Amino acid sequence: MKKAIKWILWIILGIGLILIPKIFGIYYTNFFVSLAIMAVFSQSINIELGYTRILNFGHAMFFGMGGYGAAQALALIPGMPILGAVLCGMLGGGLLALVLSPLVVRVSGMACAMLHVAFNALFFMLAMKLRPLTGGEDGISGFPIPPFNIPGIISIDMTNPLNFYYFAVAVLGISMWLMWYFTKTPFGQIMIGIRDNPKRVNYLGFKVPESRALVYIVGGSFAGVSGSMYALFQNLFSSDATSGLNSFQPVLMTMVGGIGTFIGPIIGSAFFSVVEELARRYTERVELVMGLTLIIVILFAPMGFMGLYRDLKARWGKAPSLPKI
Amino acid sequence: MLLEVQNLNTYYVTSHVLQNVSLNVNEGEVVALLGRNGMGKSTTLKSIMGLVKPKSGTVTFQGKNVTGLPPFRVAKAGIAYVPEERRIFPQLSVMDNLEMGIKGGKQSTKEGIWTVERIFNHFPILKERAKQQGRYLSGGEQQMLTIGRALMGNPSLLLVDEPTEGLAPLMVREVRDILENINKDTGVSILLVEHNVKVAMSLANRIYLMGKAHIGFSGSKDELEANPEVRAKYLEV
Amino acid sequence: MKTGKGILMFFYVFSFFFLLTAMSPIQATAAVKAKFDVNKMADMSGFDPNNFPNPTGDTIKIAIVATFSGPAAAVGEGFWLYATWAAYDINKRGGLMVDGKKKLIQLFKADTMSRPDQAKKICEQMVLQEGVKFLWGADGSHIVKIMNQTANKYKVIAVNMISLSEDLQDAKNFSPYAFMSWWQTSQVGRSFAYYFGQRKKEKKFYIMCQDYVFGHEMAENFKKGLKEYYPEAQIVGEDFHKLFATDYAPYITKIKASGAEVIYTGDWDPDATNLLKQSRAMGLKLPFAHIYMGNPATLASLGVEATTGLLIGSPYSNGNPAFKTPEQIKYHKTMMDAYKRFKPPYNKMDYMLGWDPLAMEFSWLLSVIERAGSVDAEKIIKTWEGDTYEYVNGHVKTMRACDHNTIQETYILEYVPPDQQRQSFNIPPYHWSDKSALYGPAFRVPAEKVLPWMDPNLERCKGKKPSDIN
Amino acid sequence: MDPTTAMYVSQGIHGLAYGMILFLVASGVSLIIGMMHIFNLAHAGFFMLSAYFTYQFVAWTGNFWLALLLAPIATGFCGMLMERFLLRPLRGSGVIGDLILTVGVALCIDALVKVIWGTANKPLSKPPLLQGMVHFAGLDYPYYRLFVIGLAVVVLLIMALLLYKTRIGKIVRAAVSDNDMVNALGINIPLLFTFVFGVGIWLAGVAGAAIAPILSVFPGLALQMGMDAFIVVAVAGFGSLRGAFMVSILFGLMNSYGVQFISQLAPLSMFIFMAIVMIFFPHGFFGESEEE
Repeated sequence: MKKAIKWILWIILGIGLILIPKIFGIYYTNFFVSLAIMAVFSQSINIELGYTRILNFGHAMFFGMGGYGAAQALALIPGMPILGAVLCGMLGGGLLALVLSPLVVRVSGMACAMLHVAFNALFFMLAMKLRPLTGGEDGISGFPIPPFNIPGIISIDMTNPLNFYYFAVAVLGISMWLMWYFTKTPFGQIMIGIRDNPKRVNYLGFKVPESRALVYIVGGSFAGVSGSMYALFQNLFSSDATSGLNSFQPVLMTMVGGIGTFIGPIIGSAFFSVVEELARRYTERVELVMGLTLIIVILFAPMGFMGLYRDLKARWGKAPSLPKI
Repeated sequence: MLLEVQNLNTYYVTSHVLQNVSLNVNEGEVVALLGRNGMGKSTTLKSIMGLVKPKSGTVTFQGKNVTGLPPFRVAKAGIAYVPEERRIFPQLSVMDNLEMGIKGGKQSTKEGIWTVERIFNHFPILKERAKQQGRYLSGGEQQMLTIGRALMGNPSLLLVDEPTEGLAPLMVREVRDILENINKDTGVSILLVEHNVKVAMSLANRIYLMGKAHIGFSGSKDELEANPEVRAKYLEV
Repeated sequence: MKTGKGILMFFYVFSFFFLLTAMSPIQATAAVKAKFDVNKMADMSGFDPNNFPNPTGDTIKIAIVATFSGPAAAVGEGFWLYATWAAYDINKRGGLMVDGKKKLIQLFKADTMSRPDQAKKICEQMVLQEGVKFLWGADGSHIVKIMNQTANKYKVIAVNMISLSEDLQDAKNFSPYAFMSWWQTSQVGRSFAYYFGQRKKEKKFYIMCQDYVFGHEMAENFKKGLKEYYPEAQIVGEDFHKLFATDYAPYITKIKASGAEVIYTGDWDPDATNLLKQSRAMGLKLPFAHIYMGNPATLASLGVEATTGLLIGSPYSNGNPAFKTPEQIKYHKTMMDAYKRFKPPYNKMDYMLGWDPLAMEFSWLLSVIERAGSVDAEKIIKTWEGDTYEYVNGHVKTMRACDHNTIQETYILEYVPPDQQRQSFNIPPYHWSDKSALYGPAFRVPAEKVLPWMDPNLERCKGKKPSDIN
Repeated sequence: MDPTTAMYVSQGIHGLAYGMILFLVASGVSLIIGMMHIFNLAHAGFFMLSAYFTYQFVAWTGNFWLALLLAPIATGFCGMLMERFLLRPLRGSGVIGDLILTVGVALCIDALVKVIWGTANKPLSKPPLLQGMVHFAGLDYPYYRLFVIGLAVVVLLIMALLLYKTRIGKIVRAAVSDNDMVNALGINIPLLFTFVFGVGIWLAGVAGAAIAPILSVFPGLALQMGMDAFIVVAVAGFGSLRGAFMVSILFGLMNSYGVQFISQLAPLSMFIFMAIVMIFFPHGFFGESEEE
């Protein structure tokens, strides 16, 4: 019975996603795409931050690797398929995470945070400096967006916003699902164990450093996916997407939504995008609105919306409240 | 009754680490809290001290409700905390470490209170090292410093967490004796969390045994000795 | 969140040059197709950029794409002033005849927050939801790229106002829907090179630019220009400092030791101001050849002595004296009257010399709409390609048809003390500013010497020379 | 002195001057992170706020010296308010909670500065006493920069005295290594936090006020300084004032001599240096052990 309800919900969600462009028009369709990109980006940091407590405050690096990876793949390699570009981005993010992972497993807490801020700053400076590679501040632009090709069967034009929407929903949806699946595997449970009590995981015979490294690489890869989708969506990738400020954005979103919960980053991204949109439309002072929103949210729901929800639930039931990080 | 803890519940992250823990300490008494690793002994002390906020339950000290107060208020009420792993201030000299324990920063001139000289009488080794930074002290010396620092606040109750852990056997004995002397000489009550059952048994008037997150047994030394099943259940590995 | 550590083209907007003038030979030969007529101007006494009476309904919808929030919010504020000024005038006159009907101009604030993703969102919102037909902006060439892309996708017109990057109009990024009405880095570099080559007073140059794409482009193009117009010149040093640097002292010490006679810089504020301020404080008295060191407030705070001898390049001037016709004087007076009534944030010194250059840019767009008689993009393109338009000061701009770049003559102006400013400011009070040196002698660089760059790979330009207008 | 030597010497003084400013900002960051474990992203915002306050006090009173005294105090007071009413209710909710709050405050400062002072560049002149240059043995150097160095040294001495010679300094140093323990000894840590936060912000305020006549006061000022200060703290390690001082001076010198000799790489040098340090000393040079 419960399973049936679950399936029905999934089907409703699926139909809803298919119908979004029909109901809301292209503008909100694109709004949704950028929201979904942010959601995947936030989720990828939630895996590190919320599930394993790797204080990665430099996630824009991986986003950047994804963006540059995809953009350069399309710009340099003729006939690069669109999925290939996304894969390049994913590899880019994953590779960088692999390279940095030996460092990350050695430090934790505030030092890890600072380390990431530091490397992010360096990455950003390099993105600005290595103009032949990155286009600097102006970015890589004008690269071709290839059609989605299944040879001999179908070729869909990806410059059409509607087609791109379905493509993005598919790619991002699958990424989301993969990350969800990742947290549900036995390994995912170990991640949570690492967060709550690393010593105990060690007693149980799992290698904490290696596990942390793996989580880090997975997080980096999916940040790469979101970066590459961002590059495809904008048809431009410039250095400002790799700045430290862009690293804090997904952290804020995750936090506001509810860190350490799967749905949290999604809610957070949606909340942020909507508040920003409303602030921009109806006020002249976007920063003030965003700043006050952050302060109010954090004061009244320090564990984000999901934390608030669980606290309310805990008042009636017995559900434990969220971990503090 | 000096300290009365009733139905304390504490959560850490998502786990319920203290479940309805109740215990009490009488004036002048040494009470030991024993149990295996990870049962919640240290958390009990931290919850009393206010370093961890309990979700529910009450802590009453000298008839005053101190539940959930910030640690400095609990300290001012007369409870001193000797933490595990010593936690002296490594950059401060021994002297400064001791002075850190003085409430309000000014040495009172009242009779019968702890002064640096008095601490040095109890711990002559600290006097020799008065000018050295805390981090250059040996483990045993650090432990003495922590106890001395706690005493500087003239507490009525000492919460002592694993004072002999990681110390050489000779040192263990010395620390034990010091605790005993302090209790005997000044009448300071001690709530002791200890891994070394022998030391604990030799010091304590009464004993609580902790199982996973709860108190499993309470009674005098003799009662415990007469009850091998309980010992096996809570203490032996 | 991610406010602008991106391109904060802070003073792209208002540190400009406010000179006004007459016609030049090359444009005398090309027939001017339209000009701004002051006598038709409406009564501007009710103009207030804070309360622009924005019409709704069946209007000509134009989005002002700029940074309205974050540290660079001044850019958007400036843009809003320029656009509302020109639009207020037209609306007061009853609007423009479009598709057989008089329509008023409706303006939209499109806040890009200096972010490409936000720029895409806002441009699409403008086009798809508000039905905007024209995107006018934007600060930062990556933002302009997004704006142009959006225009191309939804077939509306995008006008690049103040981003000087050449690759915006190259084969890869060119869009028939995008126009560039200001000037380009190569024109800046060549203008200065030509000026120095003719003046032959200084020989040793030091290049000091910001360390990012624009700064390097500025430097490259100046060097290219020197090769072309002043081969004897010597570059004695070249440095790129990071954006928003705090301390210029090490660079200044280096420049002092280099024996340079002029410093060429592409910096915009706050860097431009800080560079100038710190140079003078450290006793470096050399002139800067610049395009954005013109903020009147800063200049005033530095005083006359520190600002004398600076050289500014401008695509909007007309030589000396500045006010040549009664119409132009009238226009300037109208503007100054309006300025006196301004309330915050518009009452600042930055606008005390007027805002004609960019208001004129907007008027050109409106004139094109009027002559096309339509807001249909294809008709606008047809009208604008090869169009020539005369500004209120007599400056003439020509839109090159094949790559939508603007051909025009340019000016290099020297800053002189207030008592000498009379040679250019020929109406009372006979000076631009009494607190600092400002525009004196104006040097004209003929349009044919500073033709905008043309991408040889651009299909539409195959077989054409840069001087070919159509 | 021949001109070349003079050039090298003045590059050294430049490095010192910039290092000192950097130190003033970074020391506050370091103190706050070290003791309270708060990654205060609004720090640079307060730096900017102080520059605006300075501008405002000068506009009101015409007296730069008064402004130099009052602006940092006013800024420090704002910082204390923030600690008391925003950060304190949040104690114990973790690193990221504080982070979000400080981002929120930073955004609000950015926005309010624009509401109050507008977007224009606010020029501020040096006091007449400090205009001009000192001429000494072939070396020309602006008085004002020498004054900035002097001011920072005075502040440094005050801080050192406070930290090493007073009880409150001892408490602060103890709290940097273990604030829970200090709390458990009966010392009112929340109050101390408010005080230390105020002092940290005051330090940034001094830097903001001192630098206002050198830089233009505009809404992006916070961006200019923030990153550099955090890099100093990352390299020096949390809570170490001595480390922050040494690294600031090192960066100042690295910057000026970097510009002199490897100009192309100078903007990068600090970042590369930091990355290398962090690989080998993830807790910073002086992170684990102060006072070697």
